[in-house]
Parts: sequence; C-alpha cells; structure tokens
Amino acid sequence: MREQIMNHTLSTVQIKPASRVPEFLRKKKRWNEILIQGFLFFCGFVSILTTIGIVFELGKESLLFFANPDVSLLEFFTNTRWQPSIGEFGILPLATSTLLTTLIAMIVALPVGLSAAIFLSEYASSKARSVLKPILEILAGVPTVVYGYFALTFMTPVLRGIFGEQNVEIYNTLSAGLVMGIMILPLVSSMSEDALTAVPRSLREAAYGLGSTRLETAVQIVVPAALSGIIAAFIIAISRAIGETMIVAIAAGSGSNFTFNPFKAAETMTGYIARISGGDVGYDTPDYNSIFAIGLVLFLVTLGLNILSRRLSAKYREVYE
Amino acid sequence: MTREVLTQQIKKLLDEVLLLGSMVEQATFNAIATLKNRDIHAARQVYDDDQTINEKRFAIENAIIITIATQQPMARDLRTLAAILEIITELERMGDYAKGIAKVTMRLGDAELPIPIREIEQMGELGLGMLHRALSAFVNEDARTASKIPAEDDAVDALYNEIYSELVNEMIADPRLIESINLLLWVVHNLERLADRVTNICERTVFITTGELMEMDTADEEENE
Amino acid sequence: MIDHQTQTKPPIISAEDLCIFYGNFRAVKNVDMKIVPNQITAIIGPSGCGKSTVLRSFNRMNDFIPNCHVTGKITFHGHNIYDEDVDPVQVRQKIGMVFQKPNPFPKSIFDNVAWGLKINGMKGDLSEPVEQALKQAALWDEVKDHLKKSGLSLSGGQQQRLCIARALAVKPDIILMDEPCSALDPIATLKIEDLMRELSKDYTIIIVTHNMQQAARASDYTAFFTMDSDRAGVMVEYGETSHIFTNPQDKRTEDYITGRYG
Amino acid sequence: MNEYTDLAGESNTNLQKRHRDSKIWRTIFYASTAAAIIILAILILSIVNQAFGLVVLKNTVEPEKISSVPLEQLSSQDLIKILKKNLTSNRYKTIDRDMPFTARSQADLVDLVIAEVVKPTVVDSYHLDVSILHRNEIMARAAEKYPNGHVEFHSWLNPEFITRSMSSTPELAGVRTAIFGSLWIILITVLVAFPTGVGAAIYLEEYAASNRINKIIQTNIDNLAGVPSIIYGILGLAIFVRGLGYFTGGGFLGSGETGGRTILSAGLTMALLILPILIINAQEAIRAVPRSLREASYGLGATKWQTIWHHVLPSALPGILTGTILAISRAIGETAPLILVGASSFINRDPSSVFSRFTALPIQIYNWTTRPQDEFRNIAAAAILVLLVLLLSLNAFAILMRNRFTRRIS
Repeated sequence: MREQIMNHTLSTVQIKPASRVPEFLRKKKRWNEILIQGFLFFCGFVSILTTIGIVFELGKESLLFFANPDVSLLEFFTNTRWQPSIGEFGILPLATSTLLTTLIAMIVALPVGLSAAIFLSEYASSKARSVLKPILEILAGVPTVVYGYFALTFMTPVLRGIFGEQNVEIYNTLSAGLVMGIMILPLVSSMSEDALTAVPRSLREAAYGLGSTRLETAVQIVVPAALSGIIAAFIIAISRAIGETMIVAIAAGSGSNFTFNPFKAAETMTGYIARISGGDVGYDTPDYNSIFAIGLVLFLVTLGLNILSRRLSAKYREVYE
Repeated sequence: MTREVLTQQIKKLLDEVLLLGSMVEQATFNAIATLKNRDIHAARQVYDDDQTINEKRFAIENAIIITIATQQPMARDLRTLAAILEIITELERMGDYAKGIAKVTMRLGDAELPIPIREIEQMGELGLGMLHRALSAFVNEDARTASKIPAEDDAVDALYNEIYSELVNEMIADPRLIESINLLLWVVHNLERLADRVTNICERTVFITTGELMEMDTADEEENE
Repeated sequence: MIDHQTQTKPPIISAEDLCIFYGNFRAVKNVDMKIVPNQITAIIGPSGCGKSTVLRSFNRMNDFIPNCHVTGKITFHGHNIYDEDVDPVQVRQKIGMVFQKPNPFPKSIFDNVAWGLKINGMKGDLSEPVEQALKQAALWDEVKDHLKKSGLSLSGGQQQRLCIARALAVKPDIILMDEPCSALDPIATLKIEDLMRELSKDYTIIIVTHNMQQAARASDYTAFFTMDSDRAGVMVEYGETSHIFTNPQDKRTEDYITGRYG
Repeated sequence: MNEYTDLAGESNTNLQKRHRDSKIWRTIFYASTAAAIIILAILILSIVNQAFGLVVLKNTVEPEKISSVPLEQLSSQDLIKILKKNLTSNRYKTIDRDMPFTARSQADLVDLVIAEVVKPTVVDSYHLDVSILHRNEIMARAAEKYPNGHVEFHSWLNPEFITRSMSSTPELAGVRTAIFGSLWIILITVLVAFPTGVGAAIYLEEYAASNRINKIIQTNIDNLAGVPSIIYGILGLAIFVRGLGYFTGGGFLGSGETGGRTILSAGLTMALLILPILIINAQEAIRAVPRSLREASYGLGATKWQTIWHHVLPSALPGILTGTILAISRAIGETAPLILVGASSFINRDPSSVFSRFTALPIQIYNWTTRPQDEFRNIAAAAILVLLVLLLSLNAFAILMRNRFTRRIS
C-alpha cells in the first residue's frame, strides 16, 4: 500500500534534493486537479462573459443607433412618436404601453398573488397546500406563448363582449395586461409565501397568545414582518412584466401608439423588438440598431429592479436566518 | 466483553490483595516462630518488614482511587473496589498484630518464663487458615464459603479463654512473672483479634455478591484494643 | 502497577506554540503538546474551548474552514505539516479522522472501506484489505455476510466502527477522533472505547470528547483545555490520565473534572 | 369560534365583528387561490375548445360524380381505375411507387380516393362548446350555406398533425418539423448548458474562495437569472447569428448558405438563457449535500476532485437533474429569443444538422396564432396541446428520475 503510494509519487514528482519535507508528505503536482479546477473556473466565468457580451453588444449597437444623425438622445426620451421608417425615434409610446401593460398586470397579480400567499401560508392545511402549490407551479410552467394565445383567443373576445366591440380593439393592452397578470401571479404568490413562512412561528404564537384572530395575526403581524420579502416579490414581478414579450407581441398589437387607453392597441418595447427582428431585418439599418437601443433600456431597467429586489430579500433573510 | 480495561484492572487488584494477604500470613507465621525460638534478631526482621506491608496497602489504595476516578465502576465493580479498600485496611491491621507479636519477642529478651507455645501456635494456625480461606473466597466471590468461616472463630475464642486462664494462674503463682505474662497476653489477644478481622473480610465477600452488608459475628465487636 | 511506564519514546506528532485563528479572532492560543506514540490522548474541556479546532489542525481539516489559519508548528515525524511544500492530502492519508456523527458513504459496506484504498491507487482484489480493516475495527463478524448492504443500514455504533474501519484501511499512523461517541448509546460507546484500546497497540489515537468520564476511562494521556479571559482556547494541563483525574495540578482542571466549572 | 362568548357584552360584540372580518377575509384569500385554479382550468379548456370541434367539409369532387354506387362498395380494380382517371400521371406514379396499387387493400384504396380525388376541405369550423350546444343550428346553417358540404366532428390534434410537416393550408399542416427543431435545439442547449452549469455550480460551491472575483461571478449569475429572455435573444442575434455566423452557419465547413440563423445559434442562445437558472438550482443541490460526507472523504486523504466526483456529485445528482429538467422545460417553451435568432415558420424540411435552418414548436404556435384565419387558431391550439404534453411528460420524467436516484442512494 505505502509502496504503491510512493511509486506513484516517484513517477509524478521531480525530487528536489534540497527539500526537507519527506516524500510521504511532499506536495504532489496533480495536473488533472489543476486542469479540472481551471475548467470549472471557466464555467463560472462564462456568466461573466455573457454579461460582458450583453453589455458590449447592446452598448455598441446603441452607440451606432445614436450616432445616426436623425437620432438625438433628447428626442429619444421625449418624442412621443416612434416610427423609424420616417425618422421618428421617441421611445415614449413604447415605454408608456409597456408601463400600461405592466400596471394592469400588477393590479391583477399583486393583490391576488399576495392573498393566495397569505391563504397558503396562514390558512391552508398542509393537505390543501400540497394540492394547491403544484397547480400554481403548473401555471408558472406554462410557456408565455400559450398565454399570448389565451389573451388573443379568449381574453380579448371576453373583453369585447363586456365592453362592446366598438370600444375594444382586437389588439389591446388591457387583454395583454390582464393575462400577463395571470402569468405573473404564481411568481408573486410563491415568493411572498416564502417570505411569509420565513416569519418565525413564535411571532405568530405570541400574537395568538394575546388573543388576536387569525386575520389580525396574518395582516398585522406576519405580513409586516415579511414586508421586505413581499416587496422584493413585487419588484421581481414588475421586472418580469416589463421584460415579458410573447403575450404583448401576440395580444397588444403592432405599431406604436402613444396612448393610455387600455382598450387600444399599442406596441410595447419588447413587442417592437420581437416584431422587427421577426422579419429578415438587414444588419446596420436604423431598425436593426434601434432594437439594441431599446434592449439596452430594457436591460438597465430590469437589472435595476432585480438588484433592488435581491437587496430587499437579502434583508428579510438576514433578519430571520 | 466490553469494559476490558476495568475488568483487567480489577483482576490485577485482586491479585494484589492476595499478595498482601500472603505477606500478612507470612509475617504472622514468622512472628509466632520468633516467639517460639526466642529469636530477637528474627523478631526485628519481622518488625521491620511491616513497613513493606504498609507500603503495599497504600499502593493498592492509590490504584483503587485511580480506577474509580478513571473507570467510573458501577454496581458489583464498585462494591468490589470498596470491599478491597476495606480488606486492605483489615490486612494492614493484621500486619500490625504480627508486628506486635514480634515486638513482644524483642521485649521478652532472654527472660525465663513458661510459654504455652503449642496453644499459641494452634491459635495462629486456626486464624491464618481462616484468613487464607476467607481471601480465596473473596477473590472467587464465593459467598457460601465466606459465610461459613466466621463460625470457626468460636474455636479461636475457646483457645484464647483457655490460654488466658492458664496465664492468669501462672501470674498468681509467681508475681515476678506478671510483667512478662502480661506481654504474652498481648500476643494471644492479637491472635484473637486477627480471627475477628477475618470475619470482616467474609462480610465483605457476601456484600460483593449480594450487595447487602450484614454483621456475622457480634461477639466482641465493641471491644477496644 | 497501574501507572503507565514512563514514555521515553519521541513524540509522533507535536504542536509547538500553536495558535489558530478564525479571521482575526484567535480561537486557540499557544498550545504545546507532545503526543506519545501508541497511546490514547484525550482532549477535554468545556464547549467552545477549541478542542475540536485543535484536533482538526492535526491533519489540516481546518483548511476547509474559510478564514481559518494557523501559526506555530505541528510537527509530524519531524516535519511541520503546515510547511509550504507539504501536501495536505498526503497528511490526511497518514493522519486519519473519525467524526462526531457516524458518516458512512451512501455506498455498500464493502465500498465504504475499499474507497479509501481505491483513491490511493490500489487496484485489483480489495477483499483482503477490506476484511482486515473490518476485523481490526471489530466489525467483521457482524457484517461479513452482507458486505453488499448499504453502510447506512447499520446501527449507529456499527456505522461508527465502519467509519473507523474505513480510516484504518488507508493505514494511517494516527487516528483523530472528534467526539466519536457523542451520537451513540452507552453500550456502543463502551464498545468503541474497547476498540480504541485494542487499536492503540498499532496506532496513535487522539480523541476529543466532551465526556470527561470517557477521557478518564479510555485514554492514557489527557489534555484539559479551557477558555481564557479573551475567549481563546488554552491548554491548562496535560499529563497522564490517572494523574489528571486524581490529582490535577491546576485549580481550573480540578473544578472542571469535579463538576464545579463555571 | 365561540370560545370567548362568556366575556363581557361590549367586548363580545367587538369580538363578533373581529371574527366576522376574519371570515370575510378568509373567503377573499381563499377566492384568490381558487381564482388561480379556475384560470388554469379556463386556460386549458379554452385551448381544448379550439383544438376540437365541428367542421364543415366541402368536397372538391363529389363522390357521386365519380361513381354511381358508394365508394365502399366498389371493387379494388374499379377504385384503381378511378384513381388513374382523376390523377395526373406523375402523381399516380408517385403513389404507385410508394406501394403498388395492386398490393393495397380495398379499404386503403377507398381512403386514397377520398384523400386524392374527393379532397374534402374545411370551409367552416366551430369551437367545441358551440359544437356541442348548438349542433343542430350548425347543421342547419351549414346545409343552407354549403349545400354540397357536410358537417363532421374534427380533432385538429391527430396523428397526422404530429407527423406532417409545415403546410400553408391549415388542414394539411403538421408540427413534425417544429418538434424536430425543438428537440435539436434542446439537445444543443443541454449539451452546452449542463456541463457548463454544473461546472460553474461546483466551482462556486466547492472551489471558490470568498474573494472579489468569485463574489462578482455569484452576483452576476443571480442578476442574469432575472434578465428578460428577449435580451438573450438580442445577444444571440448579435453574437451567434451575426458575429460568429461563419461558424454557427457552418460556413467553415463549406455550407454557409444559411448565415447564422441555425439550430446551433438557437441552442447556444438557449444555453446562455438557462445557464443561470441551472447554476442556481445545481448550487442548491450541491449545498444540500451534508458537510459530513465531504469531511469523511477528505479525512481519508482524498483530493478535492475525488471528493466531488465520488461523493458530492452523486449525492447532488437527483437535485441537479431535477433542476436541469425544469430549466429545459423553460427552454422548450421560450419563444422570444428564437424569434430574434431567426426561427422561421416556413420551414417544411426536417433539420438535418446543427447548421440547418429551423422552426420550433412555440414559434409555430406564435405564427399560427397571429394568422387571422380561424383554422390556424385551431391548429395553434392543437400545437399548444402537443407542447403542454411534451412539458408535462418531461416533468414527469424529472420526478421519476429523482425518485430513482434517491432510492439508489439511500
């Protein structure tokens, strides 16, 4: 046994005569271990490369976009028309429709999602939870293109039936927003539920011990205690809604439209990117470059929201773990 | 078999107890022989040898303390160790009796006096026989044998009474011998006490096996030395 | 007679002015300790006194704790194992370890013991060394008929002996035991103690235990550690076990072993 | 509820109010949760509703014009004659080459005559709910509007739908090419993302000292997980399609006519997209491996890699696989990035290599959904059902896999 080890040592290590350390303790050069570690580091570094790639490409092409004499930064942020074909480059109509769909989605997702989270964490028996949670997970796992289909073929006809066909356009931000809310609902409820269940049992027991009802305990004790986690869930939900593409591409309509009327068609930032790139867009045209500029805005906004959300959720973890 | 270390240590201690016992037997036997032979020189030897017995006793006691401290013996193991502590004290006192007999030999010097040596030897033989059997009963945890031994003390007591009255008669007959005979009375008294202490060893043996402490011979327990 | 003969052999491993830090916090300070070969050395002391930390520094298991670093020396066969040129992997092959909770691999009993041999480059039929290690760990008779069963199917005490067998198979010089019996019942504990006594004929054993009775029963030498006023662990007293438990020299040792600590 | 009724009257009414509030809100919370389930049911029903239903078929050539007796009663010879008479000679030869007419059964020939000569086409279609509730009205209207047409129940999701390739007529269109496209993309995605993701997770959990660069990597991965998928599409477009088009298009192998809009580009883009999710899942799985297992291994003198390869990875594998499959399900359903890297819905040739142009199931759904004709909605619904079944079976597979590995380990 020891001989085997020593033979191994002899074959792989050059013996330094000066070394005082006996052979059985001397450091071996394990080339395979070094190679593997190098490879593993590279794997981790791929993510850095991805980020660099995103930032570099978005930045480079955006610079090209803004280098276009027709485009000015001020106009980009103030012009209310976005029609690259006639040289109108104002992001506002795209941004407002993005905000509109996001707002509608949040009106659906936040209260319903939070209520469901409170129900699951504070009221539901473990048996009910074991049935309800997988259903929510299925809802979360449905591809967004399916939600898009749902918005167009189900939600829109329903809305037109309710509000009148003359009031509601076939493509409209309301339908897209509502379905987006449904899509985001499981995310809100599961993240909020995580935050709620992280609140220690002792806190609830203290509240019950003082004679408070289940509702009072849930709403006045548990929810405030989990607030930073819940807000983190809300922010992630907003970020997800802003970045969502397929629902708005299918149901919100094409062609920018500076409007706050949810019954009208209006293209969002993501919808625009999807539409422009769906055709065979030529490289280095203003159209092509513009998707990078919009992409950059999208990236920065969602990144900011994600970082904010992670800060907040780190805070509640800190408190209870 | 678990707890091998403790088992080994107790076995070793029991061997040591037997060794101490045989040292005491030898010392008693030698002491009586010095009286018979009126050999002051040999008596001094017996007197000095008592020191080794004492040392042995303390060595055993120390070992017992270490064993208790390090092995946390329980139940029978603990009773055995406690019994050994008691027994080595008894043995050490028996050693002192032998030393006392040797001292009498030395004090008597060349003084002329009639010594009932045959009866004294007989007393010694009886007592030592009891001691020997009591110790092996102890080591073997033989409570049956141990419980029978105290009865033999009666024979020793009988011999003691016999010698006592004989020596008292001698004293009355010749008052010049009072001092010498008084010394001889010490000898027989020691031998009688030795047999009494054997009874204690037997009590401990029963205690180890049954866990109950009981008096076996109430005869002259309260008597002082 | 029960006293151990005085050991004049050179120490197999020794700590010299050993200090162990977690970041800036000095967890253990100025330990000097010479371990006598083929003897069982116990490290005892109240919780938090750094006894496990010291033990784990003997085979560089502390390398895995972030921010942990060591000053001073640990000399094994005359060489500081914290030397630049020393390979911690090699050190751990020579100085094995048994942990607090029995942690057999989720493999068969056989593979548990054979794995250490395999990674050390041993090939071919390993049944012989595996059997030998299991015998040494006094487990062979209990498991010889189901070596293919999972190591996790054994009882706690058996699992721990399997872990010992696993360590023995690699043929270390020293076995470190970090509270090896704390998760076991009293009978399994006594079995492990007997096993340690048996193993000390061939190996040097260093054991950390929070159970001072165990240290008293099972060890030849005992080191008592406690926390100093600056919360760093210090070695208060180190000597033959019979001595430490009957006649400690330091008041703190006496207070601890008589249960008057704190 | 009434454990406090023996309290003083005033607080009693107060308490009753509190309990009433509690009940009301309980109902609201419950309704919210139920809403989620109802929505899921509506979602699935509305898709099923469109995937099945009555259709009005109109024959190109009425069977009565071909033969005076019903086709079923004709002999094989007569049927072959009809085929020969009504088909172009080229078509006739093609079919004969597939399988000689003489070798076909009578029933087979009847089907052939219907498919090739009678050629029924869908002129009107109805949703499942309408089909069931208003069957008679549909019948009446169809009889009035299409005197030659006839009404039958049609399942848009059928075996031919899965095995046919793309076509511009809805009733002849199928998803075979799209399924192959999706599978090819997933294959590339898995081959790239799995080793990289697990590698990165191992690096971060086992090797990375807590220094600056590793902290940056970790934070970066967490942030990447939240980047919208369309941004990855833009990245894929800029780097894999355009920047590396020579490689991803197979140009370096001499077959560069596709540019970079290939399966390879799509697979790589998807790999980058799921990489952060995969890494985070794998990290959790690796973190769940008890420290004692690692210590046992190191204590025996194992090296870091031996410890990871023999102990950490096998124990973490069920978790890693589950996480990977969840990430894959995400990739299968992703549409936006594929639009950007140039998926095209007009592909009717199955992909033959990673340098092929491609379409994918979600792309097909997207495309059909955005067509105005009702029949395309119907096949979009059918395609959605295919996609959902694929996702469900993948998840079931994940669960099976996890159970199997867990059993082996314990």
